[in-house]
Amino acid sequence: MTDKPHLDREHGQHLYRAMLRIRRFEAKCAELYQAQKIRGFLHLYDGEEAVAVGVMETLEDRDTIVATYRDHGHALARGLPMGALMAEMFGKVEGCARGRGGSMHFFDRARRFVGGNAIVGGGLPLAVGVALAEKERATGGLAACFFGEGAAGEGEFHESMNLAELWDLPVLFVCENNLYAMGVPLELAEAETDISRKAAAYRMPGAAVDGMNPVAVEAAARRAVDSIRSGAGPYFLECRTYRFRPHSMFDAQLYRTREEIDHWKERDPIPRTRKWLEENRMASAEELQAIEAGVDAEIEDAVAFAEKGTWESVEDLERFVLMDEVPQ
Amino acid sequence: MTDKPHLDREHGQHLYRAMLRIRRFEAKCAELYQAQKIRGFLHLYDGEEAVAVGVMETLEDRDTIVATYRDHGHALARGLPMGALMAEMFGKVEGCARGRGGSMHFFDRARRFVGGNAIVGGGLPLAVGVALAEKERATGGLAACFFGEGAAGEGEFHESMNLAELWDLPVLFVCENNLYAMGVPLELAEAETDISRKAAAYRMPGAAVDGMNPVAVEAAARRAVDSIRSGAGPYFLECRTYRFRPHSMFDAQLYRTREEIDHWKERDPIPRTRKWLEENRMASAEELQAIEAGVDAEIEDAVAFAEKGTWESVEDLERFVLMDEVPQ
Amino acid sequence: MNTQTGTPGANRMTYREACRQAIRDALIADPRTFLMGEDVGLYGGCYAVSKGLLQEFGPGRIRDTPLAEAAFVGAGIGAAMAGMRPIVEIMTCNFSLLALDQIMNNAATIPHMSGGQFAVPLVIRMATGGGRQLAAQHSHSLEGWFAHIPGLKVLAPGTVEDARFMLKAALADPNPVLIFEHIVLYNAEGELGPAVTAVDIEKARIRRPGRDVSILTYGNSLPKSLEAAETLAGEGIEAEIVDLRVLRPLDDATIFESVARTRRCVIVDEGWKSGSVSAEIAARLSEHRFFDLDAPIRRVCSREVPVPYAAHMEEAALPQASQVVDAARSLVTGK
Amino acid sequence: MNTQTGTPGANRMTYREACRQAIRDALIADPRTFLMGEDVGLYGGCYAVSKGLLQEFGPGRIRDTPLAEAAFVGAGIGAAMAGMRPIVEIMTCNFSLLALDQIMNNAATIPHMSGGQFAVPLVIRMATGGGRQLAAQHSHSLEGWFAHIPGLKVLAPGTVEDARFMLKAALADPNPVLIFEHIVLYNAEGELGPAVTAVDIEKARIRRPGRDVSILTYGNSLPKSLEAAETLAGEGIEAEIVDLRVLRPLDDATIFESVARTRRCVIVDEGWKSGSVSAEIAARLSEHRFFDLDAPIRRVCSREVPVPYAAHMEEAALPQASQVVDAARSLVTGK
Ligand SMILES: Cc1ncc(C[n+]2csc(CCOP(=O)(O)OP(=O)(O)O)c2C)c(N)n1
Ligand SMILES: Cc1ncc(C[n+]2csc(CCOP(=O)(O)OP(=O)(O)O)c2C)c(N)n1
Ligand SMILES: [Mg+2]
Ligand SMILES: [Mg+2]
Repeated sequence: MTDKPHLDREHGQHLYRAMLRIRRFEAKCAELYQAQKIRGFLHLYDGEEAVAVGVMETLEDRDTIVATYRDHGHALARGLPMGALMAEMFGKVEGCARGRGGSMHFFDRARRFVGGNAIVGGGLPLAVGVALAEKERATGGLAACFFGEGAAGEGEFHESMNLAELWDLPVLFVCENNLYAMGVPLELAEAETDISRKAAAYRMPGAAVDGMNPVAVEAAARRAVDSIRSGAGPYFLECRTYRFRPHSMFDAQLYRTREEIDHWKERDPIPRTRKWLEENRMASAEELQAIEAGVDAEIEDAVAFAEKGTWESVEDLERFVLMDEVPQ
Repeated sequence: MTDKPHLDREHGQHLYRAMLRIRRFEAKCAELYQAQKIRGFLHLYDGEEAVAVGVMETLEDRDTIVATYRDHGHALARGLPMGALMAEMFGKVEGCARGRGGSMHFFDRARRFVGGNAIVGGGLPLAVGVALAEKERATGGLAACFFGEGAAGEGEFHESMNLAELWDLPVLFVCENNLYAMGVPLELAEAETDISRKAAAYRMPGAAVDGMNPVAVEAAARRAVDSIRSGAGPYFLECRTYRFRPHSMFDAQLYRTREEIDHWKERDPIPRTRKWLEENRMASAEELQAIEAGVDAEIEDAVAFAEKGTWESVEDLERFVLMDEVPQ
Repeated sequence: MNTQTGTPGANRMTYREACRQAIRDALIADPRTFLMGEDVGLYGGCYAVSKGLLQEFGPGRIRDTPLAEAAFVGAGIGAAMAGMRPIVEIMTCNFSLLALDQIMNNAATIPHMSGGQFAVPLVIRMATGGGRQLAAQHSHSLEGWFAHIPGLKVLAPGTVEDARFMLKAALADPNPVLIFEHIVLYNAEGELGPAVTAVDIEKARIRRPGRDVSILTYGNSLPKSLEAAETLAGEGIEAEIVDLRVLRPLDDATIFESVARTRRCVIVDEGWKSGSVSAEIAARLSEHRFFDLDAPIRRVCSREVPVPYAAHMEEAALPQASQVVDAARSLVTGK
Repeated sequence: MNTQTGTPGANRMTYREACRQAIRDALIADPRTFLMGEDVGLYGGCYAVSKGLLQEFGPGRIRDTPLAEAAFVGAGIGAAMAGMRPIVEIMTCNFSLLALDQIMNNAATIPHMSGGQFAVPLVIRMATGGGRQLAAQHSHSLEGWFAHIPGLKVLAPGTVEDARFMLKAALADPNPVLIFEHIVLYNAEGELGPAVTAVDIEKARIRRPGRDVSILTYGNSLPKSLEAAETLAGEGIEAEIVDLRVLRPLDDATIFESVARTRRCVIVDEGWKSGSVSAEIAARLSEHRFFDLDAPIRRVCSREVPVPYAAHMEEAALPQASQVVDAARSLVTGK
């Protein structure tokens, strides 16, 4: 964490807070899953927070985000209101998708968050299309597409990478390489395990970065975004990370060892960032406490908001199957 | 054509004859298409004969071939009887697929020819599966899969390449790079136009070879097949070639110039091989004449066979939709 | 080819030209519209539909894509979500299977799943059907199958007029609309009346009125059914030909009204019979108009086989006018 | 879990265990058989069906694949053509869209198109259905849709017994057979009688005889329909429950025979109504058994929406026992 020392207090604290929000929000989600307030599939982002937080720092309002089923971190980092996310998982109409999507499908038109997508690789072509639209309309916006290393196996990955580079589209491909696709370790899934090298096969510029370090991620993403905005076409950013929790709530984790998890936990970005803030006197004990208290309060509010939420009327079931108009 | 001078008479003549058979057979097909004896889509292999002929020389009976809709060359080089191919295109029950497949779908169980496949990229997964079966049963056989450079855009290409290399399967991927996918030139289709480099993205060994030279193709294919049979897994062979005729019978060729075609025709493997045989005194004028006469006679016989053929009974229309047993 | 569109006057053209003029109109009318697909540009379209358009509109509006159906269809969806009005051409419906994930899981799903935040105003055109001896992998009729998917609209122009004007209506629709153009119809010619400048993509159309039996059909089965109606008329049987043309959502009102009048119904559909559009229509009639029917429903569909190459076998696999005649006659005469 | 299979004795097990034991039997019985799919090995199967099998049979027989549905399904087809008897697992049918080209254009087509030279003796298993709040992209019921495709057989085990024995029959079949296992049924328990060692995958099964109305159904709608039959029995209405279980080819004989006796018919199907299996059955009845029916056919299907996440909305989207009761009652009582 010492490779980028020129970070100001405010920004350092901001990164810490952003990651902590995700971590604690998800701890609450897990609890609420046990309490059966949240149902369906729940994929937590524990351990990977530095990726979403670092990348999102470099994006602007005009940019569009395409995420996966593991989308809590991206949504929070993008600024979707926590209450709307929690309400979504409660299945309430106040949720960010009226309770129709649940954990895997957060959407927010205002924040250009075009979805948690639950088909592995399914979001990549969408990102290419969004980028095509941005380029054609010369908005200067880009599409940032998050996906796991497992998605690199899919044909849709290949086709999208080629199309984006071929047409020089403003897409930031962010591969969250957490080494496993459900229970399949990378080396059982890919003949070439160096994911970032795959970008080279499409002549796409790319880089790999320590995904456990928000500052490093941010710096790498900044380079990527600068390259894209300069008109150089897409960029492939591999973030090497790890998920601390099971794939979803149904996973006995037979495919990896406790030791491996513990080993990666030593690199947990949240305590490390905290320690670094402390050691470099970039945050006082009071400030850190205030951050934590703020996060906890926000979560409490989000839960209360979700609890207070209402159910969508069953009469609206068919609403939006066909749209009456294109929302502006 | 001078890089492989240690070729004996017999083999040199054989290669020439094999290519000539394809060329003249197809010239006849084009004629019969105009005469409406052959219908549907007809994709000719004109100019690319050295590829099928060179590769097929290196394959054995235990190997399996997966081809595309442009499959005449592969079928003839593999030894499918010419009459059965012509009858197939006439739609006769004596055809190699009972007249059900036509030009795009030659099949021959005895010769392990598992089809002209008309979905671009669609044959690659099949080849991977055949190779898996051969490997599991330790037959020593391999699967040779032919496809155009256009197929490299498809997700099925990507997935198949990865799977074959990941599982070390005996697949010979033969990419017939004729620079166009219908009317789309390679540089409008691929961000990386050096197709053979794509193999590297899967850590697959590969090579590119002059696909207008049967001897060079054979030599390269021999190296590939040796590597595969040694247990080193799949191999990717790019054959750089060109089709002299339109993509199919409906193609105004708006996408390329007469000059380009003429330029490539200077490298036509058939006259060049003939010249080389003559210059090196590897074939006498009489021998060459005999080859031509033999080819012409075979074609005449094939047409007669097809003409004489009978129509499948309409009552058999539903036969083989579901099979009663697995053919042995 | 008449490239004077804008105000369409009375003129004769092929279905192919109608498709092209429709695209051209759309490109002129809306800068957000572009055409994207395999060989739509340099080659001029596999079935020559887009010939000349690259020259007129340039490569930004007429985009040749790599062979990558999933990606370019998905890109069309993304572009539509982000404000464009793309026309994506899948060369033929046989290749649409490679894009089905994008079509079902994204295009058809995101508007509803996002709670109405995102629309997908996208048109996907594809060629469909058999009859040109292209064999099993190039002769599918999948329009009825796509009509199973909520969130899509599915159109099947069976006339030059519909080929000419459906696209405009489809592009004006905020939903993903699939248009299936029949390969055999591209060469068909038709006259466009001066008055027609639009078609209603909510409604089926009665192409020939009749009192004895309703023949419900679409696409290339429409001309076959019209031919059958001629033959039947010669025998004194007046068949009403209903061109469904919108396969999702089906226009129940027009269908039910016709059948209520004729009390007999033949459905002609080039899809494989089981689970085809013909099945859905028969089911709806048997649910909602059971007492209107005087006789069993008859279906003339493709035989349930991969379509063979040989001409006589292909003919036997696809629905033919003579079968329509037989089915209608036997319903009306009881034998 | 009882791993003593071979001679199955009377025992109680879950549908999940039944699926596992069926796979285990198959692996023991035939060295040409292997299981291939995403997470079938180390993870033990997304729905824990294959737990323990990797340890028992090793990675050659239990193959974890990359995320590459088209390639590994296609590889299964190729391996089957070359003499193996693969079981391919597509984790859920929602992802099968990515493999549809391989399934329709190759598996279903090659035997016919090759003139019978090649068979594709392949089994593809996939989880299907909604009811676990997995939302729109993970709740499709596509079995009826696949049943449109000639060249495939489509099975839908609705009982533990069928889950236990259908696989064996499917593997013995020379054709590509798709087995759809319902996600909600995996935890269902059932007793296996000692006498049962096989099931007939050609025939539907009457699960409860009755004289007043035929309820035709399959999969997870079977227990719902049985529940409905209980309620109806309390009202004096005897519903006959026909478990279709083979969706292609449909067992017309059993269906027609039941309807001929009861003269009334409700079809319960978790697929989206339009173009579902329910449509095909209704169509066949209206074609072939029109005069056997005393009342309109009723269909209880999924609503035509992408399935929403919220419990109450999902419940409203999927067919429920109470709707079956209402439909059957109104048919029988006329109100
Ligand atoms: C096309 C498709 N196949 C399979 C699945 C089931 N599935 C959900 S997540 C997952 C693993 C994905 O791994 P990765 O892309 O590395 O993302 P991670 O979960 O590690 O973030 C699988 C196999 C799916 N959702 N979509
Ligand atoms: C999946 C798919 N998409 C589109 C087509 C239509 N099509 C047939 S051949 C062809 C071009 C293929 O080019 P290439 O792979 O280079 O082979 P070549 O014809 O040059 O031998 C196209 C686009 C197809 N058959 N399959
Ligand atoms: Mg991962
Ligand atoms: Mg080519």
